[in-house]
Amino acid sequence: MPQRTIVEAINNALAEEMESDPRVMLLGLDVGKLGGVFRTTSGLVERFGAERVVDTPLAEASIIGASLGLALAGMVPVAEIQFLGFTAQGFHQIGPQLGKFRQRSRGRYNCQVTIRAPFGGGIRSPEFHSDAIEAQFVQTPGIKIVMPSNPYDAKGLLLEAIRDPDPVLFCEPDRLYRSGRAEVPDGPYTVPFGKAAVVREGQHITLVAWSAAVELCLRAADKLAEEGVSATVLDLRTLVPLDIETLCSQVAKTGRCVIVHEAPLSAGFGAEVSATLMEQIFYDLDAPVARVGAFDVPFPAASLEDYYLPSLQRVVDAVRKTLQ
Amino acid sequence: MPQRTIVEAINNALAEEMESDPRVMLLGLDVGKLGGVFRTTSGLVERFGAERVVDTPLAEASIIGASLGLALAGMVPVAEIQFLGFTAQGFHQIGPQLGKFRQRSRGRYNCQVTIRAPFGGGIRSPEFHSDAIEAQFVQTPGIKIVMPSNPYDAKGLLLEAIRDPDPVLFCEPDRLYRSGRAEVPDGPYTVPFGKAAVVREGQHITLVAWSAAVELCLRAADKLAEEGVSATVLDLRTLVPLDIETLCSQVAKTGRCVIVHEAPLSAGFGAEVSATLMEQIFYDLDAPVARVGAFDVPFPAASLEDYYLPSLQRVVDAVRKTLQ
Amino acid sequence: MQERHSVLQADGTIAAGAQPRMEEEFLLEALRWMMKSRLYDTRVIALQRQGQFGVFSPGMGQEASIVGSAMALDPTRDWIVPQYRELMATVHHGLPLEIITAQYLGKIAPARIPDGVRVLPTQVSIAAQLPQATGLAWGLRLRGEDAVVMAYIGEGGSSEGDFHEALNLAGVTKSPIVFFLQNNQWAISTSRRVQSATTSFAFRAAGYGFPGVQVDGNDVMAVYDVAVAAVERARKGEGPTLIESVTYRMSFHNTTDNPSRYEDPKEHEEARKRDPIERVQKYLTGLGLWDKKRETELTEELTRENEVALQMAFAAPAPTPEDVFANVYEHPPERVVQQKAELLDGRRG
Amino acid sequence: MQERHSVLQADGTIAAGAQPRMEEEFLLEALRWMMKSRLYDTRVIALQRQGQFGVFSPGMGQEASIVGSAMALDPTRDWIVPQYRELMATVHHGLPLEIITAQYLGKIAPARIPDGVRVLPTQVSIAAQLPQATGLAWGLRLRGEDAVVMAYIGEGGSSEGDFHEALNLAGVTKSPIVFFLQNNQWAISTSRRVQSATTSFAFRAAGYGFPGVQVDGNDVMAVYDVAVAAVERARKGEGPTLIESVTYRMSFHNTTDNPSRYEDPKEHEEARKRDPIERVQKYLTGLGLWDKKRETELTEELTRENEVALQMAFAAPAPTPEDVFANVYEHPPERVVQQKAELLDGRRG
Ligand SMILES: Cc1ncc(C[n+]2csc(CCOP(=O)(O)OP(=O)(O)O)c2C)c(N)n1
Ligand SMILES: Cc1ncc(C[n+]2csc(CCOP(=O)(O)OP(=O)(O)O)c2C)c(N)n1
Ligand SMILES: [Mg+2]
Ligand SMILES: [Mg+2]
Repeated sequence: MPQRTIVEAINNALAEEMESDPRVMLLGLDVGKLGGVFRTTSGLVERFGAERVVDTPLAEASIIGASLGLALAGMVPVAEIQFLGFTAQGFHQIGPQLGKFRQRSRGRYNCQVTIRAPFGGGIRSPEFHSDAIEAQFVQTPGIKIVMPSNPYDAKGLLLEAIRDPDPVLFCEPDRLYRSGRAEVPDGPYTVPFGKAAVVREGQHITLVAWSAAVELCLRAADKLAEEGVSATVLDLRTLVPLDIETLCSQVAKTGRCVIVHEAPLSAGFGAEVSATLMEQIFYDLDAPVARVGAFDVPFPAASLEDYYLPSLQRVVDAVRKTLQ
Repeated sequence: MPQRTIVEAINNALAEEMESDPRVMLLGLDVGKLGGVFRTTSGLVERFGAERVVDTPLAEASIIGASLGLALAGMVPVAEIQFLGFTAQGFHQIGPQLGKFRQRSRGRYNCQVTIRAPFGGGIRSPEFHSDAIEAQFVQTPGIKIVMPSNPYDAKGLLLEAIRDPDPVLFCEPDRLYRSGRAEVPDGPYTVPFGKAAVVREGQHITLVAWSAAVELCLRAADKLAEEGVSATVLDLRTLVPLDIETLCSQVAKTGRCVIVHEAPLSAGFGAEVSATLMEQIFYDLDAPVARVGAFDVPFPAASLEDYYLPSLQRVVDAVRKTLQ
Repeated sequence: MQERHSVLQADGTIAAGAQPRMEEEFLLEALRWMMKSRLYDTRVIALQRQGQFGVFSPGMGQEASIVGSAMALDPTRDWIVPQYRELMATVHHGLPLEIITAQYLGKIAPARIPDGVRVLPTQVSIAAQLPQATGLAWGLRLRGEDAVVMAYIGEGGSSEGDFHEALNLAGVTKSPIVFFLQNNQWAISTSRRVQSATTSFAFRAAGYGFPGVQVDGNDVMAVYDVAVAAVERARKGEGPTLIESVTYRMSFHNTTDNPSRYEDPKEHEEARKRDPIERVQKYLTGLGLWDKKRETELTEELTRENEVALQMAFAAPAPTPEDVFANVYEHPPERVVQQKAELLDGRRG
Repeated sequence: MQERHSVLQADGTIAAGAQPRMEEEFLLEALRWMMKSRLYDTRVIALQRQGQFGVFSPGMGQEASIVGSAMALDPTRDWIVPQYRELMATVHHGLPLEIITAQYLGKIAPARIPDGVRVLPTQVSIAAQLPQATGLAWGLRLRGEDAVVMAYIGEGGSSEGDFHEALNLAGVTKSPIVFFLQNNQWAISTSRRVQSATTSFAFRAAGYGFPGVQVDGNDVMAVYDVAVAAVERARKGEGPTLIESVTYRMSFHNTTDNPSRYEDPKEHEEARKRDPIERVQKYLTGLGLWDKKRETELTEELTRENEVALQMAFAAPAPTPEDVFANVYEHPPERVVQQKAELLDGRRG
């Protein structure tokens, strides 16, 4: 089977979907000849033309708002926001518009729109490029929030997103874009929303993560294995919908849990995971659920990101403390 | 001592502070002759003139961005966003700019800016007017988030906000604006940030809330008292900074806790409160901490808000369940 | 930008040299819609005062803008993207009056825009509809449809960033769209004078590479003229137009507003003299096509029509608790499904 | 809007009828700054290629715009609000080169803008600086200061909603501000042609009620002229000006970018012929004020100057873990204080 990086998996998903569904179009900054700043759309304008792969003006609110309108006209837009941090400029068009439009029209209209955006630290980016603000969108219901962590899921979840009649925010872990290849079949397949993946099974503790933090948890699990601690690693894959069942059953099995995310700790989605575990399986917990996140300050200069982001050390420390 | 509603307390705080500090100015939609859509700035343009009480164009990002610039020039702007839901239009100027500006300038500049915004359900408003999106701002650190629930705090916290060299988002519970009067002294006083208030003391359960939900919790406590259940009601007052100490000690005392907020449940600030309790006082909990929020759908038509918002019934039910 | 386009002057006479496109029968039709709008507003305000209607923003004074622009469209192929003050434009375009009324009454299913009616829902978030309208027009072009979008915005809303982004994108994509800016001199209490230092909002179009025109927005014949020209231009593939329709908000921002706090009564009096309905009636009277009797008859007929719609809307089923969850997701998350069950259980239990 | 203002043409001759304000000595000073900018960019790009410098956006090709605009300001009272490509404008305005360099190197304390230097930090969020700049100018007026703000934006960034809101508010408040739009034909890989259908970005000013001018942005004498006029206008209390400075990005978006993927080499070649530095050198050569020897000497001097700044920046203390928490709050929340302690403990332990 073909081996692909996340960038290649996304490119492949887009190309195949555009091939099979003429309504699918891409729009965003530099998605055309440049192929996107990370080359996820490389070669697509050459193949599908400038009417279906559109370099837009530098204006995020209009990229998102126009996508909504394009969907109403019967197109299936896949918009790229150059970095998730710049969704802030179009924030009012996401939750308050995409997320509410169906309700507002009493069900007459739906918004089959996918917004793709890379994010995350670890690549020494300038300000805003690393901001992990996924939790904010959970508070504006109506939007699904998808956080792939590997090439196979990236393709399968992206196809699911594009086909979903509901609007989807698809956040791509830029640190992992080219960090490794995995099997990604040619041709269409989907990974369903709301199904967390047990990417490693263990007995002593469950590490819960999504996006690039899954990779960190896998490294932590390796490290812990050396100390005789065996860890389950659970990849939530989607925050909305949240797979409460798998989350609870996996944490109940080990009785202990550490949640890891790149976003600042306070009110990060880790809080929701912890609160959910509290509500659902309090009596199965052998120790308090711990969270490891970035600190509650803005993402600092790139020179400081290794101190700021959750590190292998901090994850391992949190596990040790939880096991005490 | 004078009795004031929240509207009057805010108006009084603004008037006194403008009187004593000539740098303080107000800007926003309809804050001038109209006195704001809720009349919080009533009479101020007549008193301080149109250079210090400014009706701006209808453009939230520029109201907030200009406030940042005004602060750099040495003014002390208090901006009004007509409804908290419309901060979405200026979202990129709040966390990513006000919250980061000091860090960006390596400490050279600070943003002494207060953004006031009414919000909350229960007054049969059109779309967006009720949205309780406070938790979103917690994920963009650098901003303090203040949620008064009564006239005395409204004045004291507002004065603290205006004088704080850090930027503050000051959210006003519109449902309580005129719901009752309380003692609000003339003259300056401040209520410090990060100090939760125990507004009622009980033994069986602790209800945690902020803003208008405090009033709901007090009603629930009355109701519960009839059933022989005595409840502590804790008003967090500010979400950032969070008074972890009082929160934990009050919940530890009763061993049980229900958190109530108007925002949708998932990733609301209640999740942060619950996760914090999990981390800090897990072993003092006699039952899982429960949350009562709005449902995870957009705020519906005003005709449905009574079903959507946390109700007395739902709070009381959650308490009963937690006490089982 | 040429001068402010004018055909039918406030005194009911035709401006020197004007060549109106609207013929008399059509003008009678326009008058009918303008009167229907005024009568509906009057009735709804009365109902609101009796506590039977929610917050409502009347179109009073702006009927020529609202009706003249809508009449330039073909409801079978064109689209209307409203803000919130263009109710009668959407009704003219095929949205049944009882349905839009039901929306104001907080009804759910009975307020659904019917399939085939090419109207987007009322937009409360000012200017957010404009990028959406651009996308819609762009998409219609991509889909090969022969359609034009008419997008409404107030002069207040034209200060929002969305206005700029939407118009610029429409220019670049040469989308078939008309931006119809109703300058009614007020954004709630904020006077047009402090909203922008520009002398005409139509100037803005040049910054996006398409024409901008200013029109007397109380002159239905002139509004219709410029709207038809803009629609034709769009339909021919020549791209967008910005129309500034200069009018006046003759009532108030909405039923919670009291303009006496901020409006100069003289300004209001001046504006009343430019009433868009009276001038049509004067003109038609001069032509022998209008008189008191016809006015009384038509008023009665329209009042009845409106009343039927209002009664239908009132009679339509009230929302039920499960409507809280209606129309959010096609595939709702499991947690939302559970929340719905909880709400219904809680209410049963 | 008048035509594109031009004084010193690409061939080094003065345009017919031009009346430049810049005198020869001053022009030599401008040349010095332009060469300093070019040399700094060249050196930093080389360092970046060796892995010794982070992502950097050079000003190459835009030196006349950057320097000519800055020279119109008085650093003791006026303010600069940059985007990110105007490094040498801020240095001209008093920000030491070693400090802005230290910022690029991720230093913290050594990158602090010194008190008294009236420059805001580099802004990565495109156009977000513009409402801030308007507020700053407005506030300076309210404070009674005799100051003007020069705010920079790219043609790409001028599509953002913030551009519109900022300019409109500046017009309404008659703030002392100059919006200096560098149209370098590119926003990363996106050509100016698909960014807006307008033929000149300067047209946009009319929509905000103040003048817009277009200038040959590779002509330092012309840029200086229009900038001085705009600054004077602002200082006199007459309000804002929008300047579109038409130039060309001669290198690349930033050091991670490779324009060969999207740029037409012919367009690039054409642009090189309009080099802003060469034309000044030609002109001064004609006047006997410039020759190879002077060029070599000045190049060596400026290279040494730049090198000193670079070495100072490299030598400045590296950030420490506690810098993660530096400069966020004046009064940090208790939890943040604890997190800082945790981080430091964790690293000690
Ligand atoms: C983004 C946003 N900000 C503020 C408001 C509150 N608001 C509702 S209507 C209005 C004034 C609109 O004025 P204009 O655009 O001129 O339209 P008009 O009411 O005159 O038709 C305001 C400020 C809103 N609905 N949306
Ligand atoms: C709000 C926002 N969106 C996207 C980006 C990514 N980005 C950085 S520079 C740039 C292009 C800017 O073009 P222009 O404004 O013309 O300035 P130039 O680089 O040409 O000087 C883009 C899209 C950003 N930094 N901020
Ligand atoms: Mg208006
Ligand atoms: Mg550019």
